[in-house]
Amino acid sequence: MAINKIITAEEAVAGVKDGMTIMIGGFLGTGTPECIIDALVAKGVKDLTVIANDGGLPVGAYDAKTARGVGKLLEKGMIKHIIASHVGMNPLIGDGMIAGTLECTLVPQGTLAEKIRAANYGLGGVLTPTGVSTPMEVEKDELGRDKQVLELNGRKYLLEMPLHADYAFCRASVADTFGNFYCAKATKNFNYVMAGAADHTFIATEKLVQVGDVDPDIWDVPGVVVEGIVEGEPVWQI
Amino acid sequence: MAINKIITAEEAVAGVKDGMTIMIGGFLGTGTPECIIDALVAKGVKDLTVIANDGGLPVGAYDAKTARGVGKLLEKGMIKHIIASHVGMNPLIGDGMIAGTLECTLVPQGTLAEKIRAANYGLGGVLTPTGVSTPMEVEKDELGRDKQVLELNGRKYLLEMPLHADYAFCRASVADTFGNFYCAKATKNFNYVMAGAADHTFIATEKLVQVGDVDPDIWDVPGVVVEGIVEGEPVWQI
Amino acid sequence: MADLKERIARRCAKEFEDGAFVNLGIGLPTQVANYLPEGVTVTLHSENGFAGLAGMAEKGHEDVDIINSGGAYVTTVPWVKYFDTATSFGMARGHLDATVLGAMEVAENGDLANWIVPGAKVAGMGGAMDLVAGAKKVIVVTLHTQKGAPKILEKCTLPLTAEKCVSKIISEMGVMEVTPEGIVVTELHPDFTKEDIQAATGCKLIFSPDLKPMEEE
Amino acid sequence: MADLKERIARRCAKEFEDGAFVNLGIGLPTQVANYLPEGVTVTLHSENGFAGLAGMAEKGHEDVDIINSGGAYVTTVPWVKYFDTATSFGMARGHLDATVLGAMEVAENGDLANWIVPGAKVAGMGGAMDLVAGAKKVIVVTLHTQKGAPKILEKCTLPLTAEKCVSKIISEMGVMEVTPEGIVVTELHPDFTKEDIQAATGCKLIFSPDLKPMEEE
Repeated sequence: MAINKIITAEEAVAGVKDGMTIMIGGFLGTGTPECIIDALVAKGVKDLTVIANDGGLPVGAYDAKTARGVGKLLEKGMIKHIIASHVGMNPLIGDGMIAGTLECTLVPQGTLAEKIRAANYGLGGVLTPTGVSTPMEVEKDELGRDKQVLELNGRKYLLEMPLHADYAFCRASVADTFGNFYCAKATKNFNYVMAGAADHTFIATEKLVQVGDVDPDIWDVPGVVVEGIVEGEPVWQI
Repeated sequence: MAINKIITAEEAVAGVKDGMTIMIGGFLGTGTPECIIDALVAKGVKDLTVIANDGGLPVGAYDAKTARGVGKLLEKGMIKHIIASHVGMNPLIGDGMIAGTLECTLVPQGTLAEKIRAANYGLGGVLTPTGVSTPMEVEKDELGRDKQVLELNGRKYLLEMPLHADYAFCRASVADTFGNFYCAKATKNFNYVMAGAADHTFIATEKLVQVGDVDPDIWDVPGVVVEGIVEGEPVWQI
Repeated sequence: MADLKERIARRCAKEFEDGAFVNLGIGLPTQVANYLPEGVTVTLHSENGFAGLAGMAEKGHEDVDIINSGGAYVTTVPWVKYFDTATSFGMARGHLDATVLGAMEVAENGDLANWIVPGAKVAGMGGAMDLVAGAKKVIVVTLHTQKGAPKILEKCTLPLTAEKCVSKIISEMGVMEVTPEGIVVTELHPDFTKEDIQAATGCKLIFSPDLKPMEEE
Repeated sequence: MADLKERIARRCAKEFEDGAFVNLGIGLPTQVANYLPEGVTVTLHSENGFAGLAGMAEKGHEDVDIINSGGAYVTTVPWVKYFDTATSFGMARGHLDATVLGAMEVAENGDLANWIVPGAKVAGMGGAMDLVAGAKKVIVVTLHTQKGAPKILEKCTLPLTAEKCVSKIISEMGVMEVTPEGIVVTELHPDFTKEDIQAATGCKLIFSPDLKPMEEE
């Protein structure tokens, strides 16, 4: 019965190699699977391309004693290229760009979500009004490709192509042993579109239940996209 | 406080005029807001364009004593054009097409959902591999437009444009007075993408709760897209 | 005939790994679920709204909120996940390990026609076009011929459901894989000779050097 | 200065109908929520994940799962709906009645620049580009000038956030609407003359025949 997918955080990151592309859920650290990030830091891979909303938080932000989320990977210099919508809250990104050690591709937040969803859901791309007549229209995309602009029904749209990763790491508030899960309140953010948008999706969950123990309509993300589940993701302490 | 949106079924259909385009949630009747359909039949508009997964069910299907869902509108001859993915379960559609009284545009089920979602979510269209090299590629779309085929990264995709309606009628299992709602089990189908894809969205709900009475994470669809809520949608009897 | 169909369903049931996510079309494909080997758990996709189809609901114990894509009342497994149509076809295009379905015609390049006969009353493609355009593996299960006429052809004559999508064909005569070189017979049922299966097929078959007997039980 | 900003926020708060769905940007736009008229309930969009923002969380009573788009701990209204980023920006592009935000520059055709200064450290557009491309009404709230230099111009000099998106500008000097003919002043604050507001503006203003005093209270 392949319906119990419990693994350790070390097992979740075991396949991650130097130079790979990984997606990480969360918004300024809220909703990021910290126990998986910690295992990734302990493993010590480098030259990662990271797809995330932002650079997490540096030490000291909102009085935190440690960096948070993607911020931990930035602190250890594990990232070569970050694809994100907002990088102003973590000065390590600006510093790395100036020093020439870090590449950064900015993507509008809603567009970033749709590009990831397109990869997840087998679509070839989406047309969005966002970014028309802005630098987004003329700048190359995250893979160095030109953007296409289409005019339909008298309105211009950017054609945004799918964004796929080798690994996706997401955070659940509650999951069952099959990997069906949901994220409480404002921790959903990128966790829902990223789960499934990579060759391998692993989640860390605060709470675990057995399959069938709860009303299945509480789940938001289907367990069929989840390869492994790490138990014991801590509640963030402030 | 515009957070109580309870209305009657008659009020929900009051603005529907001859020749309008309406979306109706449901899959072979399961998840269709019957009390709103009944009010629409009572009102008696004609020449409707209906966007739905299918033609509902005719009298007698699965031993039913009445037609179900869109089947009630077909029975009364209220539809001029149906845009659907499957019409084989209700012979009134084939009969109408042969008689020349009913136009039918077929759209693959997954494409239909994405076209409606694009309208709902302000996108200009999506690229799907579905339908490439099939009649879908050469047939005109629901508005008589040619399809565009794009080749990206060596693969062909159809560009599918948004599908919008004047009214969307959806069925909820549980809703709050603001219109946040969810549909139990397999009644979700088209109800989630249609809610918001029209100028006016009305829902009928089996059960109603006050705002704040339940964990908000049970909701799937945001009440901000809902204009009015009809109470007392019956459970289907078999 | 029922025996031949059972043979096809039984053979198809061996195609899945433990944990696979599979859509079974209506009719013969649905029967495949009855013959899954011991130790193989498959999650079945019901495109109208969930992952985790179990079986038909018992008369008198139906849940009116749970139907399959044919509109029949069904039951679900404990790890079921219900979803809306957009998510369901996101799963179909992006995550299904296999789709099993019948065919009117299959071409040697993997083209599939199974949704429309020009001139006949139109039923609509439903979810079939999305399912075959997206799944990692499309398996056609079918009787080898229709009223004596081959269903496996050089080129489809009917409008396509999708091009170059079929990866495997399982009939009562054997198991075939669609390859860039053409259709390769990998298993032949002991009731038939190479000449029999070729005679029943509308395109030139390639016989695998590893040709095996089609496993019966 | 604080008074001028409060004046702008108070005036902007009169823009919404009961039941409106609105996104308020960080800074001055956030203050608008404090001055909503009696009887007007507005649902505030927090683009990181919900509709139904209330206010800042009290120290010691934070819910670590509820932040706003600036990362601060906040509270929510009883009719809150939490959602993921794809849904959140579906709401932004498809359903927001209004987005209120600041500006570095606004052009007379409604072009908006508010996200990047070439050469300066890059913060990223976050959700701003989606919010202005999608909302039915984009309201810019801003001090009329920046260090004495006009912010309302014939043409933006900075890279755009979106073209032709701004519908209304509210400053300490007045209320302006962006029309196909140009920027029309509809309300002028009693502290300023027509000449004052024109002198502080980088493009030719049109004064409405119905020009009213900007309401203070």
